[in-house]
Amino acid sequence: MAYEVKIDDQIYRVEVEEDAGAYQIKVGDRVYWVDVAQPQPYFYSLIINGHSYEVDISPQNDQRDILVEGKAFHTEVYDETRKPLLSKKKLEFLEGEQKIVSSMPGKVISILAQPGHQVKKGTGVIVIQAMKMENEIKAPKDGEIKEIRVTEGKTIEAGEVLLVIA
Amino acid sequence: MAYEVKIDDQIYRVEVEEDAGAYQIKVGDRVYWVDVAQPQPYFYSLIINGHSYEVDISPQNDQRDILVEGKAFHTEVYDETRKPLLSKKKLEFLEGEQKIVSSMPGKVISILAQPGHQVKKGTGVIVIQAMKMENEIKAPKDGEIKEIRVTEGKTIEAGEVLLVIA
Amino acid sequence: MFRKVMVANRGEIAVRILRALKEVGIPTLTIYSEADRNSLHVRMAEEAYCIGPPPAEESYLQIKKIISLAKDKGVDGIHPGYGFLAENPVFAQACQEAGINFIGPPAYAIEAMGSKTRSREMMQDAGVPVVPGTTKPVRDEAEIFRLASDLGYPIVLKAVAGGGGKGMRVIKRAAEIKSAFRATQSEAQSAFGDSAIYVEKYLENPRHIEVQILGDKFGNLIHLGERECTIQRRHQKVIEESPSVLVDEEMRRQMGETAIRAARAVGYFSAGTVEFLVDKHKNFYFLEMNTRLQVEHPVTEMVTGIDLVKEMLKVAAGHNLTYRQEDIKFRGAAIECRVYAEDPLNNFFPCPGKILSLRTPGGPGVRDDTGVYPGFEIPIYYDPLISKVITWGRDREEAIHRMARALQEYVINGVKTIIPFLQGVMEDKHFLQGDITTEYIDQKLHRGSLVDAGYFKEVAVLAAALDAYRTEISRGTNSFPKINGLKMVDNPWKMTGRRMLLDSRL
Amino acid sequence: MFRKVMVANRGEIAVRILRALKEVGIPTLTIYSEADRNSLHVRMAEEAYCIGPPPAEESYLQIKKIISLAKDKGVDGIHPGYGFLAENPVFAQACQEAGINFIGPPAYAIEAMGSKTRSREMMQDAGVPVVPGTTKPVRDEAEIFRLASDLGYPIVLKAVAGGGGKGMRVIKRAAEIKSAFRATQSEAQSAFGDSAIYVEKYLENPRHIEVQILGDKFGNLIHLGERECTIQRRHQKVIEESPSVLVDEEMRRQMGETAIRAARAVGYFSAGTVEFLVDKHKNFYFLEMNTRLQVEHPVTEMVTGIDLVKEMLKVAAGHNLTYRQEDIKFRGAAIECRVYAEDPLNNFFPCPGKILSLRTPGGPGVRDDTGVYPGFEIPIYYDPLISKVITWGRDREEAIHRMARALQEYVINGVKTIIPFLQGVMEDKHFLQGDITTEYIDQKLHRGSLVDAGYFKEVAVLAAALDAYRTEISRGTNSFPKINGLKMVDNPWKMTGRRMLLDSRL
Repeated sequence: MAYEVKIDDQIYRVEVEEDAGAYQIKVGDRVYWVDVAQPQPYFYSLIINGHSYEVDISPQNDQRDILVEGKAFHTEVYDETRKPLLSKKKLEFLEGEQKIVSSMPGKVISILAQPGHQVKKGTGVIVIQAMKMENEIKAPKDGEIKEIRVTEGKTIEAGEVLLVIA
Repeated sequence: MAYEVKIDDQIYRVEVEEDAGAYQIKVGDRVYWVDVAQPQPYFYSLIINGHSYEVDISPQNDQRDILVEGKAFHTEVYDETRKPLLSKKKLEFLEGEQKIVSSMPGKVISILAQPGHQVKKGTGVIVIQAMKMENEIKAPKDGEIKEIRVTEGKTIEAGEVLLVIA
Repeated sequence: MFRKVMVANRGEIAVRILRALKEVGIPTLTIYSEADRNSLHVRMAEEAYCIGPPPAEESYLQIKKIISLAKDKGVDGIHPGYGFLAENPVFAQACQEAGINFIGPPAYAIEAMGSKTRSREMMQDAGVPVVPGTTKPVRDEAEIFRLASDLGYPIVLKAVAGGGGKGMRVIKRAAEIKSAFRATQSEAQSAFGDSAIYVEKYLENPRHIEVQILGDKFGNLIHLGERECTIQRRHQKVIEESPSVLVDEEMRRQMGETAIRAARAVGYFSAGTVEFLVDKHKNFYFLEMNTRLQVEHPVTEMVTGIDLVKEMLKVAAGHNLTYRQEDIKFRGAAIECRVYAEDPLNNFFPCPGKILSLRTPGGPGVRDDTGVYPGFEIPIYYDPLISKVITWGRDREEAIHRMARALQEYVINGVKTIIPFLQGVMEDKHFLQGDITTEYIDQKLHRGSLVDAGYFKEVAVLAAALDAYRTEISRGTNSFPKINGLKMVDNPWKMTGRRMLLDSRL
Repeated sequence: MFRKVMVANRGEIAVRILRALKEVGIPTLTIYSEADRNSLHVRMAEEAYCIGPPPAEESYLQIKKIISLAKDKGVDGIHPGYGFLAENPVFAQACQEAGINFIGPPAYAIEAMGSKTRSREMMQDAGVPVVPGTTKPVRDEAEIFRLASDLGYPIVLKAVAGGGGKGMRVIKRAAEIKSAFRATQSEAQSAFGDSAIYVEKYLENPRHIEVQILGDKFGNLIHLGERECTIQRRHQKVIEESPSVLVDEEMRRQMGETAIRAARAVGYFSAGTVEFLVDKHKNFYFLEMNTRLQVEHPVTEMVTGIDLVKEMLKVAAGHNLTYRQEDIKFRGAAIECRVYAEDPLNNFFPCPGKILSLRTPGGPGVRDDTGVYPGFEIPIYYDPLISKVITWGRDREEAIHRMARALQEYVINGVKTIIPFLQGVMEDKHFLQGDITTEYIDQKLHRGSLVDAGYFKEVAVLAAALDAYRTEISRGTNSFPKINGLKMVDNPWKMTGRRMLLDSRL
């Protein structure tokens, strides 16, 4: 089966094939024979050409947070047979307009930018109070604030869209 | 629902009722209100009248090995509605004739008693080699050896009956 | 010593105190909010009672409810941990009035040190050097402006009732005064219920070094050496060590004696910490006193061999200190890493959630002080500090290498944590050389190192697809495909592949 | 130091050695049998290669395969751990011939000490006291009978190639000689491939005390104090401590010097242990030398602060010892409990199986040296030792209380372990008083205490039924019943019950 895996804004085509108890996995044109053990849910022990890796996976729909020997990676995985290819266009769209979503419940303390403002990557845009701390939501890239969807003092849920930047 | 729980050769009748998120559990005529949390499989946190207990359960069919605050208990649980009551007679039978079963694979090194022998509780009857150690299987009670079902040098499986004592 | 002790806290510190109580054989009782039914401290205590709804104000800060429960259940001692009621003199007083032993310092010492302005005044009187600035709260922006002109920029605004890095703002230019004043006041009000603010000269790139002290009710006071707490993030400590690379034996003696003088000035007993800022000329200034057990107390325990919680229990029960100053011997070096449930790749944003799996580090010289377990759902209501790892080594180098090893073993899957960030610090040459300031995290650490993991990225890509594949298969068959089973294969290149794999297995 | 080191072992000791290698930054490689694909050491090593089928003879003992793999993969050092090839002089020699550093003592020292009779002879020559008995193997029962008449009963038969408590039988009466001789010979043959047997006077109720030594290739030898290993079961150690309650400073010095003399007599370097039997008059006799890292080495590490595995690496690489005798300072007391997968309620019968869940102990003074993890299936082919817990305290009392606390936290669910038994020992007054002999487990420990757990039994009964109930419910609905959900109830007595429950929550 073939998948597209997005990591750090790069996309890899990955083919997985099971073979007599082992896995043949192609990443682009590189072929790996992978000895797989999964003694616990969310955990794999992989041996690839004699090299042993501990891999922990936290899945959420198509998203997978992955720890390889404790190093953190964020991936998105799409099944080629089920989903259309992630076209270059779609990627550009993702890069073009971005919705900033709250990752956890909290309260909006203050809003530091308004629609129409040009902001630099890293500029603080909204301050959220969560887990007893004030946290600044920063612009993920240079761009223009298209929309601010929350107001100061508002209680927000995880997953709620805070603003749109383009 | 009502259960019979066997522990240390005693049998308790236990009623479990769920009530608005809490449990009422009767052991004999003692009533407990139990606040139950089960954050992981095989593990319960119970709060009974303010007292907090960590309980780990290893189930195997009707058998349950239980750790309460790390102390080990072996129980058997029967559902009253599904199984006939554990009659007093059945218990006596269990106490009367007992099959000694190997708990793990190994090899019979030597047999120390023969059918017809009278043995005391704790007398060594069969020596098994398992996990690099020689282990003496001892008589669980005073009684007569009825049958020896293995021979010296034989490789045995877990669960295999070794001998019958009565 | 005590009939029964209540631990009036949650998380890792509640667990740590429960452990000490178990070791000395004192029955334990704890409290929990409705959000904490599944918390580890509830499981570990012998008795546990729900004290109210999730917000701390309605549960962990409910003085009357807590005291009434304690009396009701035969509790004769309460350990407050850190945070919550630990530095609340009203609570300490209420315990005393209820005939319950507060396992901490006297209420008047808490109160005196709780006001940053008052404590600065008292320390000046006791001959303890303090950072230049006001000893009275400021009234308005204009006053701050005048003070800044005298002291010179940068200055720092601090909540009078503050502590622990909360309620403070650095001001580098006059233009920042207005918004900083407002923000600090509002944070002070919401965090401490008191909006009063004072001003200090902001020492640039100072070291943040603190001294652990211990005293009994008979006026015996000793110090247990220093802790280096310079590495901070948002003015909160992240990594602490003992000893400090900066402090030699003579400086340790001087700082220790100064700390004891500070403690004696407020009639202190129990465990406490005197925090100093140290400038580049190794001058040290009193910053504040923490009148409680510190988060970072384990590093001191590891180099001295002294169990601070047990000493607190003894002192509270009216015993003499077990140790005299000359009994305190330092061995090796210890380092602590705080593990926060925060995303280091996303500006350290807090990440509560459910822990899917957890592997804690072990082996020689590693101490695991955790407040969580696999299956635990980190509540959103409290501090994102979920555990601490402490390592000991014969010297700083061994302690750091051991920490790097321990962090590699430490896996918390399901929530994001700062473990990858901490790993980066342990490998950073500035940190290894001891070349650190409070700005270290922002200035020095090469953030890229968090994701620059070479071949591991390829493994992550491969594993993501593998997991997707196996998840699909298992959805179809409701069980994982057998991976050790033998299956005939007829495709010759597959056979070759399998043979290659077997070859690599020897 | 090394380019790449192979750990030629499995289980907790492989994990412990991998940890040391990671801390000093040496790339790691390990081997595994087909039964060990899922073992922890395979996960932790950077490289791992399957070396053969499950039986040790076909995998972990395959000298040629191991050496060939090592050469193939660029390995320049092999640490053998304990057991398997650790005390095999042929392997040590084979490493040397292949140009690979054997991280352990020289082959000739292993060989000399491997023969119990030859080592007894050498020790006598070196002026080291030995237990009365033969220095040559016995030929037949008649010879044993004559020897027993000279020495007086009881005597003990021991395998010449033996060690670690295997291959030995105590004989109390002449009538036992015949069967004991046969049994010991056959065990010696199957365990060591050598049926030769010798005879010693059996000291009744002796203490079993050993001295850790450390030497480099330049003839420097030091000792790191003693370990008390008296508590045994089937002649195998279960609980070890350092220091021994019996040994004072003068006796430590004498035993240490004797141990060094013993080591010097065989040109020893690396870590090694000289075992002594101590009679009631505190006379000590050489028993054997273990020419390897011991299972119980962590207690020495905890009281001295020295990492023995790292010292072994340094010495093997040709470095000088880091320490001189005067650098060795002892602090506090440490105790180790070995956790075996055995059923203490059923005559310590081994219990392999799958670990359903695992909670390892943490907090101050606790070291967890494990070889397993949740989800791991303990193979039936190897030793049932699955982990070790080591605690440190400022004195023996604190170390023991800490161990009791740690064992209470330590839960291995799914396989039976001796943890409940170890808990019983920690609470036993004889043990607390240090009143122990090698017969302690059989003679002194009140077995009943293992199950006499009062109210816990009622909780077990209640929990068994609760779990049966919830299992049934979840089978019906495919999910656990919501226990925190709110539901209207109309039955008045139920309301009362619920109110009672809420009351008890405050």
